[in-house]
Amino acid sequence: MVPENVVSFQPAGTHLDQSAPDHIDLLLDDGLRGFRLEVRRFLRSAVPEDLRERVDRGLPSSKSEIVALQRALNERGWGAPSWPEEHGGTGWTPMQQFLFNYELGANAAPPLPPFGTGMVGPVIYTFGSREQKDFYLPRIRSGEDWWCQGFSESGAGSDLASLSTRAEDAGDHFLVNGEKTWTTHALCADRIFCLVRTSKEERKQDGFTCLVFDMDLPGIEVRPILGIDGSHSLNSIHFKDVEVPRSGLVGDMGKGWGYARFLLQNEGIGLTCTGRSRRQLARLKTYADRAMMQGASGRPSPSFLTEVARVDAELTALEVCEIRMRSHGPNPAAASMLKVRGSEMQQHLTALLVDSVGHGGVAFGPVPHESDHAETAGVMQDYLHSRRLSMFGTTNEIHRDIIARTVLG
Amino acid sequence: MVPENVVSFQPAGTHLDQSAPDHIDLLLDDGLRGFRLEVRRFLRSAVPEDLRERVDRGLPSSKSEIVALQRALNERGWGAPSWPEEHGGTGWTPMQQFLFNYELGANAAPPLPPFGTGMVGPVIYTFGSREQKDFYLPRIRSGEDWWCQGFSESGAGSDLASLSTRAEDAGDHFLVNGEKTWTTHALCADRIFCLVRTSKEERKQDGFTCLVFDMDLPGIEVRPILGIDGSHSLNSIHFKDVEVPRSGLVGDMGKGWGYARFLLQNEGIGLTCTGRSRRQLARLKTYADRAMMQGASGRPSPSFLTEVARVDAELTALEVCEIRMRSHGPNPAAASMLKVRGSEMQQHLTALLVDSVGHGGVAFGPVPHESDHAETAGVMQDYLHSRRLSMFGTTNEIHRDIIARTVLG
Amino acid sequence: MPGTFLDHLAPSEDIRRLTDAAAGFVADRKVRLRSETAGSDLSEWSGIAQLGWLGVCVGEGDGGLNRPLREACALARLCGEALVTMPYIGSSIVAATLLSYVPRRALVETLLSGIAAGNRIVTVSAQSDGLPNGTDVRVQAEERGARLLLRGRVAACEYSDATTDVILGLDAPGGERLLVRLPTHRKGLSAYPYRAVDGRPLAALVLKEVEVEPDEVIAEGATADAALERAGHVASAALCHELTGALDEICKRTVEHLKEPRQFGRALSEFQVLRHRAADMHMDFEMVSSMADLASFAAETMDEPRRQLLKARYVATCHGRRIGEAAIQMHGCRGMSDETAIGHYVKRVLYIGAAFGGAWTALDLLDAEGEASG
Amino acid sequence: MPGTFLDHLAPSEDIRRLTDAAAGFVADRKVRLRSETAGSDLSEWSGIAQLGWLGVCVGEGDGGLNRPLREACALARLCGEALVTMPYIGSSIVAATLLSYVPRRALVETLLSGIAAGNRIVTVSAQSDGLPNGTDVRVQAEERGARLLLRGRVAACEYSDATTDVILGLDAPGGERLLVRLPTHRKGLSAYPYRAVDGRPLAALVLKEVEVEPDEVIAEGATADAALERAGHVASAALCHELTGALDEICKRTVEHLKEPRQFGRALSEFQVLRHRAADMHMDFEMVSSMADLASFAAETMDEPRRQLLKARYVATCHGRRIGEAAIQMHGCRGMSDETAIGHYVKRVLYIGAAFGGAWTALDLLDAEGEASG
Repeated sequence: MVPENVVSFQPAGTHLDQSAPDHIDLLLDDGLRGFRLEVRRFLRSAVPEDLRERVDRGLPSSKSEIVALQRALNERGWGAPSWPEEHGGTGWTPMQQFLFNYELGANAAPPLPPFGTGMVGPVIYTFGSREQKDFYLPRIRSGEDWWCQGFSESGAGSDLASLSTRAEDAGDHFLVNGEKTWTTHALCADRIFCLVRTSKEERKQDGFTCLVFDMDLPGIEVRPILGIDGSHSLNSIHFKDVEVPRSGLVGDMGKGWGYARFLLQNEGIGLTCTGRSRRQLARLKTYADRAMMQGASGRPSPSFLTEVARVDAELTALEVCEIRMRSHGPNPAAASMLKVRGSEMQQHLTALLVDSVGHGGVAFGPVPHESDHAETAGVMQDYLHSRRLSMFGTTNEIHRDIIARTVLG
Repeated sequence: MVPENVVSFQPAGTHLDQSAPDHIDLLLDDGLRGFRLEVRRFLRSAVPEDLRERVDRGLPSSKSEIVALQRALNERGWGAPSWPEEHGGTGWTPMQQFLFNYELGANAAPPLPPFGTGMVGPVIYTFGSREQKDFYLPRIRSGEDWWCQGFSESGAGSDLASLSTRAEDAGDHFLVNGEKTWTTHALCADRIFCLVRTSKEERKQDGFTCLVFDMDLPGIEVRPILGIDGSHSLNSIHFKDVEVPRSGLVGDMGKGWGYARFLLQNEGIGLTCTGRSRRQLARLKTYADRAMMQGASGRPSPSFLTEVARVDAELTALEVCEIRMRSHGPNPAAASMLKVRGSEMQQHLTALLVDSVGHGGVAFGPVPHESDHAETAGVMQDYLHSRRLSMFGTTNEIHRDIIARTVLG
Repeated sequence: MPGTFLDHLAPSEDIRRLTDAAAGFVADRKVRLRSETAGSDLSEWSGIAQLGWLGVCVGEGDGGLNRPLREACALARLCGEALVTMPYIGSSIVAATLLSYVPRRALVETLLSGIAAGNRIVTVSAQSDGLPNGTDVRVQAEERGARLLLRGRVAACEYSDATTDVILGLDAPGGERLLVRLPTHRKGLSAYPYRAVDGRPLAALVLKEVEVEPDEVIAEGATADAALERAGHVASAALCHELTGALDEICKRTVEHLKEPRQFGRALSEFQVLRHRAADMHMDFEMVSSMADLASFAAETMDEPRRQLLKARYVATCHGRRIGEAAIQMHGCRGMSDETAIGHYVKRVLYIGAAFGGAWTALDLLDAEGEASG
Repeated sequence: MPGTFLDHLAPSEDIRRLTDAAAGFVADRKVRLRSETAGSDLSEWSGIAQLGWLGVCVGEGDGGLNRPLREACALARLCGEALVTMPYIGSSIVAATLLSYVPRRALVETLLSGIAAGNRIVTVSAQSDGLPNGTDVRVQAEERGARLLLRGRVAACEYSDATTDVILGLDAPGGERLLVRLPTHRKGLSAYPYRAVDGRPLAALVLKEVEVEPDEVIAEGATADAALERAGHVASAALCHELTGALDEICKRTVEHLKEPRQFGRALSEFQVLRHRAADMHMDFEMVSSMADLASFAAETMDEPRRQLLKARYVATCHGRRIGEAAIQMHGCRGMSDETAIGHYVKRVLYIGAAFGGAWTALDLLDAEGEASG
């Protein structure tokens, strides 16, 4: 007989199914514990088991799965919890916001794209016209519209001031020409929030305007970029004489720079992802205990278990830090700190997940079930995918600059 | 009876007494192995056992002990091995130089001050007058003269161009006024190599001159600075109308900046200190095995032993890297790399030594023998003392700038 | 009603009153940081006494204030900021807590009211991984009539000329744990003083046939274990806060140093590498500070706070040292001099880390607990 | 006479000839990096054959060049620089070494000369911590007459359509180790192909009642162990060099990227933080490169190279990943795109680290060895 010490794949984070209080519960009162349980119960029914498992393994979720979750959340009144109540927000306390985000990650909900609810929505309800608010905001909350964000251009890196995609004012419409790149979700987005140059000014930052428009306008071509993780979430967008209706103008002409900065300030919020990290840590322990790693004795690696204990302590510090900082209200340095440490924690966990499967880390893409490595396939994609976390939107280098500015001037 | 599981202090590095080949020997041929053994035998007899033990424990050595070693080395023809043979050097190959330095550290020789042989000597034999060479060089080799290096000034940091100690040309002598600070060994030095301003020039770096003179000239006052490690090796020097004989002028007036830079270039050489680090690692293992650390089970800490294995591998990489780089001849980027990684390794080892004694790390200064911590006292001073390694002379930040310049331009 | 962690974070009126009243004392201490005079500086002790801190963990019946742990920890934090070297935390927080958890009797009441009144300074020494220097006790007891006879030694405990009483944890002849009180002048008990890295006075204790009166055995067996465990939890939380106070000063002083105009005609704060290092230092500080809050919350409210306290000790010890090293490096040569304050603060951080037994110990204990609970 | 380590470092005339001759091939490969076509790209194999590399570890009697290990490692390094995805190292270095350490017989000679001539590609798979993917073999043997019957599976081995033979390490019914050769078309042997992270072709093998002829058992017992150990040492050394070659390209390409003028009107290389990170990257590279040299020297000259090889694997795996992460970060969004070469090089580094079993495995083995030898 072939030795069959392979156990079937155990969905990680199973312990979170139970309602035994964990270390987060110990920080709460009965009211918040009840709220947390309510969110968790909702998510356990809204996210199918097989989707949770794929999310755990770092495999991509489909647009329709994500839209289904967003719709369900919206029906529950949780489509955009952090928005002002007049625009469909929840009026939750910072602690409730934290718990909601935490449970999304801790229950392996598919990652909700930040572009609509987190980034474009706030710009529209803060600077947009009555018509824009009435039309776009409900569609963002319901998941009906997917957004992408047309900021980056090839060669401009994080330096938005050197963008060159331009829009000519042609009266009832703008004529847009140029290229955007590294645009996440452009291929499946319904709308775009686009930063364009409308005039040349002395100061490089002046002369920008924000436009919102549909991605199916004539003259828009999206070309997917293959990522190092094998995914196609990145794209370049090419605009050739695209006629954008004047109704797509956000706020005032020439003030786009300010709106774009406002948008990016909201980027860090929610990116700590401590709930997801906690679940990844649980998965890590499961893998390590399965002795996929070749310890000197065939037992789980002692050095690795020490590292797991270390990361557990660091993650607890991050969780508590997040609770403390969010309870103090919005603060750019705090948002940057949580973004930096949260992204580094997630990246480190994906690296440890690769390590935890030992030789299984060699695999990439689909692995036939005849290989033991089939069960743990995905860890390397997830690791490579997570590299983006310190880079996209605002890089961790710039976040450190921001923190230094608040500390040192 | 009181349980007496205290064992008497075992001098660490005992394994190095044996001539069983270690991993370094495996890299050598018979000739080099013989050379290494010759150096080791010499050092074992030239450095008394009790001094070795004090050096191991990070306690200071006295000037007379260091001078005795320097004298013995000089009598053996090894007073300044790296100098040109015409000035009393050895003509050794880079590998021999490496082994000599390695054995100094690996046999716990007291640290030979770098100021005479490593720094001032090369400036004098390269730029000095016949009289200066004839007078100073033999006294450096023999240890008869101790030197200090008057570069740093309060507020100038690593920016030598902003120094303000000045010398007026008064014909047969210079009149020196000003202050130097952070000067190592100034209190016990016989001579000083001093960078002074002799004129104001357009470029900040111009107008500097190097002078050598005796530390007992009237008008020189040395004030010791208490270090965080409890030592008194740092000092400030105050010059008030000090008359320095014209014969103390090194090279040309106004060219001091170039000589000072030449001197500092030689600073990195020998600072890798891999031999000392290897010996510290052995000591670390001894301490850890003695279970001074409170593991979960009373056995030596598993996480700490993993760290020891990790550092062992890293130190091996540094040793091999040093051999490779030195065999390729002088190279500023390589010297900076060895300085940076060598100093960080030494600092990390002193930190681990503190850890290895567990609660014993709380002690500072003399500890009565009634305390178990008496045996391991000194680790914290050593740790604090080692902070200087990344700072003095040229900081590790500037060394990284240098490396980046060779890599990136 | 302890409330949530967020309630714990919000400073109460009482904490504010206590810390506000101490502002002058703390500011004064910061100015005249002198580690040399530490320990014998009884004026410092009377300063603390005047602030009303001494009875913070003593019940009202014994003349104390009976404040919740979070308030005691706020004072511990001030001890870190002001580099108090007298054994305030050891006596007024740790020993007082321990004494509140043993059966009340005349001696215990005397000690508690003495602590609150400022005429007793009590040091606790026992094998316990939560207590500072908790592996250093090797004392054995034998029965001699109604009395116990102790022999052995203690490698390190907080101890100065002003210390009046020692509470020792040791194993009874039958193997169970005892807590005994010894006055420091007891025959056969000798103290051999030395200094901790942060200048605080320590001593090795040698016990040669030291007699213990029956009423000096203040707890036995499970009661002794529980009191020691509780004292250990409180000590861990208080030291995390003390360490946070010291780190806060380190961060502030490093920022000031970086902002001063200096080499190459620029302030150090213009160098991006140092700016990022300052950013990392502040992030590390936030982590430690968060874990200190968690530690006091856990010790105050949780039934089984041990795991949270171990995590807090690990983060405080590990990040604390990293912050200290970065601060010295960024201070340059000045950081190497005992004449600037930064080194004194770093030494306080190092003392607490070593008193905890170091970061590796905490990791090992966490790992072992993780296995047990997983 | 192997000479000293320094002699080992100095490139011989022979190495120079081999690497110079490969310059065009390597340059061409760098231009047309395409992981998609990897493995089935037999033109690459013939390119390697034309360079005369195939027989580097095969004796002259079998049509090979019989070069010392350091020269084979120089070619392994070029495989890293050029991202060769065909199993050159696995077949021409590792399998050829293994076959040179088993008793000579007709089959072994056929395989060796076939490797040298370019008409055999041999893959080795065995439970051995020195061999890549060395925990993935679970095959059992039973005797059926004069033949052996194999059942079981291999989770991962380097395997493409062009692979002709598999050498399996397995336990005989009596418990001792066997090395058996199977042609890939053998009845009952099925290969299930997939890709490694660096694009190289792998397969899971499933063995259902696979018959092994008596002469296909090429080594038994201690002989098999010794040959596997030797192959493992050589594999470790060669992979360290391959990894070094990939890292060399990563460092060079990152420097080029940083120097391009770009955001905020400045080249990225003007930012001090990135300058220092580039400096650290280069220091890490020097450490890996040093350990690769140590690895080949140890495997070539030392009686017991295992400890040195474990250290080399640890340093290569750990620093290699650190360099790769820094390179992707400094490349920004471009680093996330598979259309630039940097990601391909990083994936090669990641593949080798995982094939080694990861850095923690090496640490555990070192720690265990350290205890044993201490």
